[in-house]
Amino acid sequence: MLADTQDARARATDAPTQAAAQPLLSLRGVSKIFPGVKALSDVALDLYPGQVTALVGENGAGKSTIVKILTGIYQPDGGTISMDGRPVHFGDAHAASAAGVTAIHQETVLFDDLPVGENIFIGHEPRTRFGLIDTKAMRIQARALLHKVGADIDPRVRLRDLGIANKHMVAIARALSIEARVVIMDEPTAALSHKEIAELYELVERLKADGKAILFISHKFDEIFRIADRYTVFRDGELVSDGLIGDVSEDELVRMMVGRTVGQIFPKKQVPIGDEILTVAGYSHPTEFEDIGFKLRQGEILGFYGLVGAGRSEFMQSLFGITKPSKGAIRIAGEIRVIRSPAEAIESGIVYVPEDRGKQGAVIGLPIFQNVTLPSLHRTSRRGFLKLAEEFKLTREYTSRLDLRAASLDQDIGNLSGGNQQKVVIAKWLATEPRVIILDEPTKGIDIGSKAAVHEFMTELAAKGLAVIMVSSELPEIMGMSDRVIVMRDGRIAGEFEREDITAEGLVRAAAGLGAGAGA
Amino acid sequence: ENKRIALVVKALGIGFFEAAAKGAEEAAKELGDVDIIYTGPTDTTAEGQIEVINSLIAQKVDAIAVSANDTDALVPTLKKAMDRGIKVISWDSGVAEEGRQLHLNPSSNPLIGNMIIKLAADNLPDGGKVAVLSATTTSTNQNTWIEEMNKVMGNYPGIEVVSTVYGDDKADKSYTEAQGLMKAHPDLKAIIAPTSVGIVAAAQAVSDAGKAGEINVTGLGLPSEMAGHIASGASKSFAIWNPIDLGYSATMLAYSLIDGAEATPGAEIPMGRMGTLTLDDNSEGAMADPFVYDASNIEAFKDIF
Amino acid sequence: MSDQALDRDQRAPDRNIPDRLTSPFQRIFKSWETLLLAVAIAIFIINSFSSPYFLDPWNLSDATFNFTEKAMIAFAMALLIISGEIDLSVASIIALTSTAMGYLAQFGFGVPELVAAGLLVGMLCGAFNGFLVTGLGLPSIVVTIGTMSLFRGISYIVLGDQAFRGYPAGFSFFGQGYVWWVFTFEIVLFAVLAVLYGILLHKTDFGRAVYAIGNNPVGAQFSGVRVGRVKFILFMLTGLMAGIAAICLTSRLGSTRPSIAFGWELEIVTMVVLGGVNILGGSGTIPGVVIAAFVMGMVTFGFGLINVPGIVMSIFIGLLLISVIALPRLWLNYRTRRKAV
Amino acid sequence: MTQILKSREAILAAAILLLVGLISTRFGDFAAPANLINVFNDTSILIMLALGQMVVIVSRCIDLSVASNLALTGMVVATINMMFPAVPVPVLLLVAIGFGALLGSINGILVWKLDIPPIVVTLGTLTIFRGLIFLISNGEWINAHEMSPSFKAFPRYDVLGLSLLSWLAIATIAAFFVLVTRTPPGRAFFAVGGNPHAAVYTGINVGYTRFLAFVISGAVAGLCGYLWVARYAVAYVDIAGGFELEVVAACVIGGISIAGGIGSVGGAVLGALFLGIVKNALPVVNISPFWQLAISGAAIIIAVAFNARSERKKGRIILKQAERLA
Ligand SMILES: Nc1ncnc2c1ncn2[C@@H]1O[C@H](COP(=O)(O)OP(=O)(O)OP(=O)(O)O)[C@@H](O)[C@H]1O
Ligand SMILES: Nc1ncnc2c1ncn2[C@@H]1O[C@H](COP(=O)(O)OP(=O)(O)OP(=O)(O)O)[C@@H](O)[C@H]1O
Ligand SMILES: [Mg+2]
Ligand SMILES: [Mg+2]
Repeated sequence: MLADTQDARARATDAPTQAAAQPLLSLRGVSKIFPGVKALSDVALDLYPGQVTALVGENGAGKSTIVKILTGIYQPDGGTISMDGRPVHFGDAHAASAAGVTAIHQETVLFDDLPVGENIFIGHEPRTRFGLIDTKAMRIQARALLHKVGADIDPRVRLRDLGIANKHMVAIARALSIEARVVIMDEPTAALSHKEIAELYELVERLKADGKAILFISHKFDEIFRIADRYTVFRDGELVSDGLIGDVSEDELVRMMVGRTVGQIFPKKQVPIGDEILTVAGYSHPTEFEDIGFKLRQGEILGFYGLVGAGRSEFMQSLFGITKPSKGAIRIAGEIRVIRSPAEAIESGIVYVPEDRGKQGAVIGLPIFQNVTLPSLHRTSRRGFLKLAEEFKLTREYTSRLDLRAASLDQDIGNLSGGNQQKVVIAKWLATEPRVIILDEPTKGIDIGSKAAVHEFMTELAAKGLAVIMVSSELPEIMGMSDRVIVMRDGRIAGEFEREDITAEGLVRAAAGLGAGAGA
Repeated sequence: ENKRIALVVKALGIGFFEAAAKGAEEAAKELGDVDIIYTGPTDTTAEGQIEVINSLIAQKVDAIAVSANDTDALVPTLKKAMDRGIKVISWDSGVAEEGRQLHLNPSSNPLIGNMIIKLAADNLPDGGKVAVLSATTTSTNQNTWIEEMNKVMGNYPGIEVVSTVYGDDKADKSYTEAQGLMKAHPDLKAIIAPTSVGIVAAAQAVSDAGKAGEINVTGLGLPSEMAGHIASGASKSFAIWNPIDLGYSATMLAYSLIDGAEATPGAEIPMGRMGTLTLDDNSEGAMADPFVYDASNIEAFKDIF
Repeated sequence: MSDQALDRDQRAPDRNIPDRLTSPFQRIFKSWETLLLAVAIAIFIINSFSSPYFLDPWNLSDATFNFTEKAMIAFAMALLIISGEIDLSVASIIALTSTAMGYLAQFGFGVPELVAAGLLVGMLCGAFNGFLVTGLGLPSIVVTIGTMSLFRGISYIVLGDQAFRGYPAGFSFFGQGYVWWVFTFEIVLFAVLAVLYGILLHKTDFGRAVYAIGNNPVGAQFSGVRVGRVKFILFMLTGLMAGIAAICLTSRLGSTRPSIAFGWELEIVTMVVLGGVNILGGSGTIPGVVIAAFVMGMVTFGFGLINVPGIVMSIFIGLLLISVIALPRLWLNYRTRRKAV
Repeated sequence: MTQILKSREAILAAAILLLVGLISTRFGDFAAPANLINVFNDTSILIMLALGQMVVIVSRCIDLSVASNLALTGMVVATINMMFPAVPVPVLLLVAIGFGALLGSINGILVWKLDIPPIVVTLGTLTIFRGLIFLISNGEWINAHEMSPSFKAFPRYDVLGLSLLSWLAIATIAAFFVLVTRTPPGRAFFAVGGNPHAAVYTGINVGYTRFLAFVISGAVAGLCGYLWVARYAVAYVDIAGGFELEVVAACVIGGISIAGGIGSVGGAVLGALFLGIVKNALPVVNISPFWQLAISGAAIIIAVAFNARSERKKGRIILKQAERLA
């Protein structure tokens, strides 16, 4: 693998000569060091006009870091950026956009309390003759931009009132509001549904046709092969390889990314299904969901499919005691339980791995071991008094099973990569010895290697007799891992499929409301 | 070794007390072997005064002469001071009897109570409504004077006290309160402010409302601060004793106690050029009568204090 | 390939992650408390040189009154601030509590009843704040600006321009009594409370929950921490401590006026922040607050001994507050800049 | 959404009208135009300070040093006037604004360059500024007779039935309205307070924007320092003591979110008026002075609870959509 890298570097250096066109933007020898992490070391990257370059790599490979360097948010610790062969310096986000580099960032970086129009134009508002903001022009231009990306949103609406997908469309419109030559998209499709993804692909085609250089970051291989012209692979902050997409196969790309061949991504094993452990009946909420009912047995993996915004997370959170249902009942192992808070849910043996890791999953600021023991402190302490040695022991027990990578157990969880944070969150719940574990988008934004690990782990959990609920918007994952699938649409159950009845078409039709699926 | 006498005031920076400090220095110079420590909190709180007194106790000063922000709250601390052999007197604004050896009233309380209402009444031959603007609700001396004033109200038929408000010895609050009085009682004839801060603020508020000459602001004030308002007519007259004399007397009394004088009821304690102080049953005594200032004599005093 | 990357690849999947990377000694040496302790010692030395009266046990004992009552509240306030809330009404709770005790004393109630009343009223005030914040979901900084006026306002309604005196004889012990030699009841109580709060914050489940909430309230809630309940308890504790402080202060003053303890809230918050508690929540320690209390007390007393007006001391405290936070950051900036070059 | 914002201000305006009505029942002349003009005049300084504080709070900061800044600038200006009575008032106005802005920029620099939490910075400068007054004045008061007549007359000068003080407040309101709704820095305050992280990504310099907010707040405080000292014709260490919390309270009553990102000029003005009327009216309607504090405290709590109600985040509406499509 050592040779592999050197080889890649060599190719990277003569990459320009290989290409027909001159790169519009190129990076050479760029490094970035964070306290304790070398996020990028000596990488190179070229973007060509009229071409889409896909940047792939595991979680933490440094993809978003390079985006932030290109948009002036981070300053590199070494190396050069040049446009049209001339060196440039991006001191802040403003300088980058002035030079014609614009980005749709991985996180939506917008302002909830400002109207959509201002979200698009803040920082470069149209002005009147007197130098004041021209609100009318801003509204008109915003409407035009939103139309261009295929979103029908009133620019005067406050962003807070939009759904997640529409927020993303606003972010895209914002990126386009800057007269750019380089457009960067960092996992733009992660939060979008089919329809919006299709529109995005169209948009990319149009941008290509306009001669823009596009950097496209994604963990989804199908879309990479669909829209990219070139690829660049990073691993552990280093450049591994780059070239034309036509020259590689999916397997090769994965191997370059991970440094090894990945086993099965969906290692689903059939395990004996045990007794019924959870029964939900008639669960309703005034605005979020209605009449949800199902049964769950030990050893079973129940998939919840639906389009983003179907209300799955809301329902799961009410099972977990975050929101109160207006109607409905739960039985756990036959016993009726009323769950009014997460604490009560945990007592009843239901735990929830939330979708929003940073806000809901991890307590960033606390060390790893304190995150793990937080819900099971009663196990490691005596009469309310902490016993640190016990805490470390418990943490070690559960994190080692998940192959956590960290410098030490008293490291702040915020310093871990996303995938490793997710492992800590899962370890936290396992330490409570639950009976039902709900995983909300457990592999969202997780690289392919970790994804396989999470799936393997789910299978293990089921084999140990836990009942697993897995919420996912990814069809292959749902189909690969579930014993049974419930499809939700607009807050209601739109279909239920036994393993043998699951078909991609059936699930998609149910989720989109195009007539009942086979199993419903 | 020089004797150290601490002059503790309600708050630093108030003109009245600055003048008293001058008097204390005058006494020190006259006595020759005295150092004056002029100190106090920056705002008029009892807790602030206690901190100051604690550090004076620690320094083992010879005497503490205090104008108190609170009659009662200082007592335990001052008791401790006396336990450690420090002579304690109060002046201007008193401390409860068990907290000091003697109290020096600037004047006799009944006299002042009578004076402030008389100043108002003298300008109101036909009677009318008057209001009182006091300092803080906890000011010992103001409360005593208002009490004394109420006792003699019967002597002034036709004069009606419609309200008592508190400006906390803060210029802005006093100003707002004075404004409130004028609004609440459109036919108000006089405001009595027995505090040097309040009287200035009230006079300012009356001038600003364009009611100078219509409403008479009177009470206790300093000639230097009131000169302008006498000239504008917002105040026709006011009274005060000489704060320099007061500081002087307090220092002299403290010195006498250090020298071995006994502060027992009936005792006569010398206070330099101000004569002697005769203590009553509560170990209190009065320095002198208040003096009235108006247009006829203010010019002569406004540069002195 | 860099060493780091090599390292990473060679690490076996079952490699052992150490519990900690730093030794306890390193952690203590680098801590805020150590810096603050150095400041405290420096002030102590300067004080002993600047005034001959400083190093007298009785004087030092008297000087502790400058901070003990405030520090008692600061302990609870530290927990509250670590949890991401604040209570600006504490000084007003003192006023209301003191008024309640004074009121009861008028009817001849004895010392135990007065103490019980003090604790109860303080706790009720805290509970009221807690209800407004956790029950109605209002921001605490704003709510307690409101209750700050309300509580003291009630005191004014009850007392007007009057004062309550006439506390029973034994009542003076709390603010004026000595337990042993120069050790006053207050300083002993302060020490006991410091230990109790130290244990509560650093050694119990509850303390852990406080930190978790301060770092990420939503994450804590999703981890099964009863966020509302913990915050409510913290507000009640803060009220209770204000009640205890009110007992001491009232006993020390021997009387009650509605203006009692005016302006203390900001001094207490200053003490907590000086003690290294992050005003934005999430971090801070009780030892830090204890040292900060001593620092503030010694500054006040030391300056007092050389008859510097209180307001000048407050300049010093203000500068100390900013510089103690700024200096480590300046140092860090300087170091990273040097490294980068 | 503008509806919600508007209705919040409407509610507050209605509350103010109700309050005025209520007071009028006890004190008939209160609602008379002449008196309302007076009330506005009395509240002018609070309104201006609340506007300055608004941009700071909207940027997710807080400025607790405004009252100390006001007092220090007031003392500086009064001292200049006392020593050089010939210096004309317009020059003093500029000095006041400039000096206030300078003090504000100290806060701003500490927040910007050293990244110290604003509440800590301004808690520190709150005491430092106050202490400096003591140092420059030696604790002495500057009284009316030591100020020049023109110095004192300026805020009282009558133009078209309103005092210059009131006109200055009106001008400040207008200036802030333009600043906050029509200028890029004005919008940047909202961006920085609403989501500082995102602001970085949009090329807004978060630290600088906050610095600017503190400078503006400081400049306003400085201006008010002169006005205060001239109006009450006195300058001393303790003026406007504790006023900072009143200013913050006015902002909060006006619906400015203490968490940043939300607020409006109208809200700040109405909040200040509400508080100003409560404070000014209570002495007038002859409510015992001892009740005033409790009443204004209760008013703050009620107003905040009200604001929070209208701001409370409703759950996402997923079901409605289903119904509409069905
Ligand atoms: N601000 C930061 N401070 C410290 N470390 C950081 C910071 N930002 C990123 N890192 C670290 O740098 C490395 C690269 O992170 P980056 O976000 O670029 O990864 P990525 O390739 O975008 O991953 P993903 O696919 O999960 O989005 C990671 O180890 C990450 O933990
Ligand atoms: N308006 C919004 N603003 C910000 N985030 C949103 C918004 N709407 C939804 N989200 C987030 O997007 C995610 C998906 O929405 P939601 O949970 O309502 O639907 P779901 O059916 O559970 O979808 P998912 O497939 O993501 O679980 C959630 O993390 C939610 O918090
Ligand atoms: Mg990324
Ligand atoms: Mg979801």
